[in-house]
Amino acid sequence: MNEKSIVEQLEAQFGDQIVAVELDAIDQWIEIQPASLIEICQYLRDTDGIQLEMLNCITVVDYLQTDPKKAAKLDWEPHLEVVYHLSSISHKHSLVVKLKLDRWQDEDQQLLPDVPSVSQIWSTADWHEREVFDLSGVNFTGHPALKRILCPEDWVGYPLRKDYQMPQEYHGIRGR
Amino acid sequence: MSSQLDDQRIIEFDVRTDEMLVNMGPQHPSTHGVLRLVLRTDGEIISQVEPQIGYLHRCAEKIGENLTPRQWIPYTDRMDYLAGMNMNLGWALTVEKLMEHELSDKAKHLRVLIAELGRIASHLVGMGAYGLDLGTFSPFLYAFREREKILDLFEDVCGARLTYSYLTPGGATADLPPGWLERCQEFLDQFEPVIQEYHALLTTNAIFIKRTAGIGVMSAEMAIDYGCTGPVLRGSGVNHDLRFHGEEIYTEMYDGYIFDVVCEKDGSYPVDETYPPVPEDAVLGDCWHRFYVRMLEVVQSIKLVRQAMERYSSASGDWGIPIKLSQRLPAGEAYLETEAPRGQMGFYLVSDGTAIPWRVRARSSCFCNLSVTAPLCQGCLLADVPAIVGSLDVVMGEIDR
Amino acid sequence: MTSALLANISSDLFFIVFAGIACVFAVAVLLTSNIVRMAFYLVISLGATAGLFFLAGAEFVGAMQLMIYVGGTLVLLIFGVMLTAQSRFVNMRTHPRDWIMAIIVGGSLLMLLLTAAFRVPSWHEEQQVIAAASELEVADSKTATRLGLALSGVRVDKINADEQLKQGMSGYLLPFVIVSIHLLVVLIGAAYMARSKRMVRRTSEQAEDTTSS
Amino acid sequence: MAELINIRLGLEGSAFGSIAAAVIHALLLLHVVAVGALVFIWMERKIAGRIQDRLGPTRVGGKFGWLQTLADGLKLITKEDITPQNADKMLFKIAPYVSFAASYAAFLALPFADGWVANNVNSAVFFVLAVLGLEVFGVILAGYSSGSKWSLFGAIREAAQVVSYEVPLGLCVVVPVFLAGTMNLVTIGNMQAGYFTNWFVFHDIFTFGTFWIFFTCATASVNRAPFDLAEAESELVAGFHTEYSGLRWSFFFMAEYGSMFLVSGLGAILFFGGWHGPIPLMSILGLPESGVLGNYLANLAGCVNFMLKAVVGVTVMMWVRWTLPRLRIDQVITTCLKYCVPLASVCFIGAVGWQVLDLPSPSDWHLGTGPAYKVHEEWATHTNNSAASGADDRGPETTEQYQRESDQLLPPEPDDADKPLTGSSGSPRSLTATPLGQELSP
Repeated sequence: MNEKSIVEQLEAQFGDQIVAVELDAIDQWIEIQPASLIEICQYLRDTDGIQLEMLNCITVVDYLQTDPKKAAKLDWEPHLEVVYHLSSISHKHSLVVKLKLDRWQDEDQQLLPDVPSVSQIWSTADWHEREVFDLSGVNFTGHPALKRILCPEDWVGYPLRKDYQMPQEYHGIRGR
Repeated sequence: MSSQLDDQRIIEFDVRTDEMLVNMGPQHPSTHGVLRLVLRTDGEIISQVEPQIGYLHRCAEKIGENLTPRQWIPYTDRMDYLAGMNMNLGWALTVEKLMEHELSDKAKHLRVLIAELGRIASHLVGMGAYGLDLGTFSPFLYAFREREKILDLFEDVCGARLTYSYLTPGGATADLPPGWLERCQEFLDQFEPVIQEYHALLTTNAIFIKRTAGIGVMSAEMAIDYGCTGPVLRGSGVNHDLRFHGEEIYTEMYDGYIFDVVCEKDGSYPVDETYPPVPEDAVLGDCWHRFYVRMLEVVQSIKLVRQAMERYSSASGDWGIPIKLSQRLPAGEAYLETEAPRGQMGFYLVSDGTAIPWRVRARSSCFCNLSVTAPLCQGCLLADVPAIVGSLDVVMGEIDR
Repeated sequence: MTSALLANISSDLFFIVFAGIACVFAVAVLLTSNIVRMAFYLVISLGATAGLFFLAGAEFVGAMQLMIYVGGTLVLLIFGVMLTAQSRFVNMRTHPRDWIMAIIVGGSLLMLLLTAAFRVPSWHEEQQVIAAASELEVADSKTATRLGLALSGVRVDKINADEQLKQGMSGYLLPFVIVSIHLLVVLIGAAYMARSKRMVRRTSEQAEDTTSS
Repeated sequence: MAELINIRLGLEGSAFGSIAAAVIHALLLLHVVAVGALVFIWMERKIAGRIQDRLGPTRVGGKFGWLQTLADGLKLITKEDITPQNADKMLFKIAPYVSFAASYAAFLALPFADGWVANNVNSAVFFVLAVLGLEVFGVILAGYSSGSKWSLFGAIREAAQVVSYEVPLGLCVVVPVFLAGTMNLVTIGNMQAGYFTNWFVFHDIFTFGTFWIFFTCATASVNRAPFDLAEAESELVAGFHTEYSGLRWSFFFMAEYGSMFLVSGLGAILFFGGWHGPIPLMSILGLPESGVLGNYLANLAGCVNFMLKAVVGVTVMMWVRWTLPRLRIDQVITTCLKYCVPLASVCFIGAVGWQVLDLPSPSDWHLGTGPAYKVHEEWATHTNNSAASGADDRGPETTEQYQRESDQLLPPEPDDADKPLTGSSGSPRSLTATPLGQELSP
């Protein structure tokens, strides 16, 4: 049951939700609409052919080129990519699911982009989503207790964002 | 808690004392490193545990976006500082997977040799520290006496005893020094009987069994659901070891080696009868089983190291010349998980074609293993919390990165 | 001559010291408002009475006092104190009217005891009792005074060897045991009262109950 | 010991004499406890070292680092005694001294040799148990008053453990007491004179079992080895003495080592014949009867014997501590109630049955027993025939007759001038074992 047949089964089930498919990359990945994340993940975990029971890792890659010279040559505009690495223990295969989000829901009020939380499907997502929220600034709706996990509760800013500036000082400790 | 009776004034007669919040950590002798457990307890019985982490957070991933892959190797050492070699191996393999860099047989066998020695050293610490959590001090010193000998071997190889930075993308920084294999052989020969000592000291110790059997029981579904991996997962009976079931680039290092996954299949472990039997009140998935899986993995690793030594000496090719310091990476991304002593350590590398990666992500095994403490410690006694956290064998460096 | 004089002073000296400690700390128990301090003072005063028993030569009763009173009751009290103490060092303020009631009851009991003590004739004669004790060969410790003998069961008022051994008299041992049982019952009651009262206040918060104390 | 000085100074029986005797005893016992603690701390570090395949202290003072404890003591004395901010100052400061006083007071009734005892308390065993129970009080005060949650945990655990272990401890202690017929430790020790076959531990299977239960309960009530819940480092940081430092902390440790020595000493007397060696060398050489110096030498050898047995007990406790992991609080209490108490009562009933049915036991052979042992024999026969001769209580004539007979057994009463200075072994009083029955309800 390699990745190709999984992708075909997915397209049959959720045709329009799947935006892009990339099978000849080193790790095959598919890109889906953020809104349909929960049904697809539920489907991926429960159908007996696929059974991706293990969520290995959630990562957010921030595509923003701060240096204007290089930015001109790029073909993509700034966006966030949420990457879910899934794997199956019973069938020994794995799949990568991606979502594309814009960097801010509302630029000036620093409103974070929203993504539905999958912590109901895999309990490990609870801590992973808290870490992603803490470091990369993505709001997970429906998460039981979304608060910072690695940085202190009252930390300002999201360190793994490309445009992140270290604060001048934090509780009297010099930052820069 | 008082049930809503019709006449409010009927007084309830059980004693309901106030619950209190107790901080176990961050500077607490039995939390491995700087872990803080906020316990809600009334007296001995714990009603809720909330682990708080982040005290050792150095944001290694942000630094990874400014360094070339070879320069980032020392950061992987400091993640799981008790098994530095396995961390280096994970990152090196991820970079090689992205670059599709081919390794000679000799380099592969060298890597298996070093990684399995690192696993033995790490499990020794896990065993010793677990004895310390349960109150006995001596096994810790016996464990470290053997671990020191492995560290001496590593010191001959790469000059360091804890943060090795030895295995790098493309191979290793240096070949094994002459005479090293004989010393390693000597160590293994004298180490094998010592393991029986550990079994006598801890595994078959009546009080140890009383303190661990049936405590912190975790079912297989819960283990998978919480993303637990490594001995914690195999302790719950899930037969999943990346050295067998991992990705092609990782399992090809191990093909041709004879060893078996340590996991309880239909009530028995793949061991001969000289090893202590499973005590009767030990339930699959409890602290005792997780501890026992680690002890048996040490035996498997010894077998692996012996086979790796003779295959290394007979293999041809160079020991794996590392890639250039500022080697350009092909554009694209690669994610690879390797079987570290504490679980599956994943590295995710996104590169935009320059020498410096665009995004580096480290998936920590202990991060998920620790997330299980909250449900496991529900309703247990205060003395069980160090027993459960000790059996998960967490290292804070890897969790906080 | 000097040794005889010394003998009187020394036995009295220790007696005065122990009695003094017992009384002072008993009063301290009343005065202090901090529960744990009160328990500690109670231990010292009961320990001093145990010292008095030892001084009187009744070692068995002294050890019993130590074990039952100081050991058992106090641990019971400490547990009770911990069950009821809301904050760590809870203070119980006694209102002035409680003081008046206490003085009346306490004073009358004190008067009763004092008059009874001075009216018993046999406790007035000289200390000729030590000679009697030695040939009895019963309590063999060195400083066996009358009260000590009485407490370990010898009928002090009828001192002749054979007669008392025959009837197996009980001396003051029996009343001593009854008093300790009585105290135990009182303490268990106190612990029970403390427990249920807490519950009433707890349920009353939800139901605005008027009966809570 | 003290009578010796008193008689020399002619203050016999006067107040000043008794105070002087008390002070001398106090100092001697303080030496026993302090030097004992000094030696035990060094011994514990050496034994722990050996068990963990390392050397233990070697550098401080001389060859085997024997001055290490002195160095520790100096460090502790010079260390600052911090009182935590929200602690109850007065109780916090008093607690270690209460704990040490309790464990030190129990030495009052512990005989080191025949007659070498500070105060020959008639109900010595009962006194020791009563005072041992007080040590927990110092711990509760320390835990409660140092204001931190961890020490409160430690204090409550210690209280629950010690209070529950007093029950089986009491049960086990009763067995040798009724075997000897008295609670007076000196007499119990004398009962076990002669070859080791007369020791109570070999009296019958049940007393043998009782010893092992006694040792477990003693370790638990002294808070050592697998039962050291109160200062469980892995859970409670350091339990009740988390907030203590410097001298106050060392008092807690002196109390612990003191009561450890005390409990193993008690075990040695009750079960292993106190100051009597396996082979009665002294009585073979006829030393006790050969005047003052011989008697003193015999008692000195006895004292060494007793010390050795107590130290063996302490070493076993240390050895157990460094090998076994710690039990959980509920397991400690269940071992007490579900295993120790029933076992102790079975052994108790068994021992009583053995005695009542008068089944054969090694101590019936009276190997190498001096006159002391006969007394027990006489006493046993008296109770039998008095029971046989009539229903009335033991009338005075049997006591008088028993008095006269036990006097005959003694060596002829030397006149007062050169009364054997060690007092007790010569003077009639302590030898006539005041049987328990007579003492309780005379």
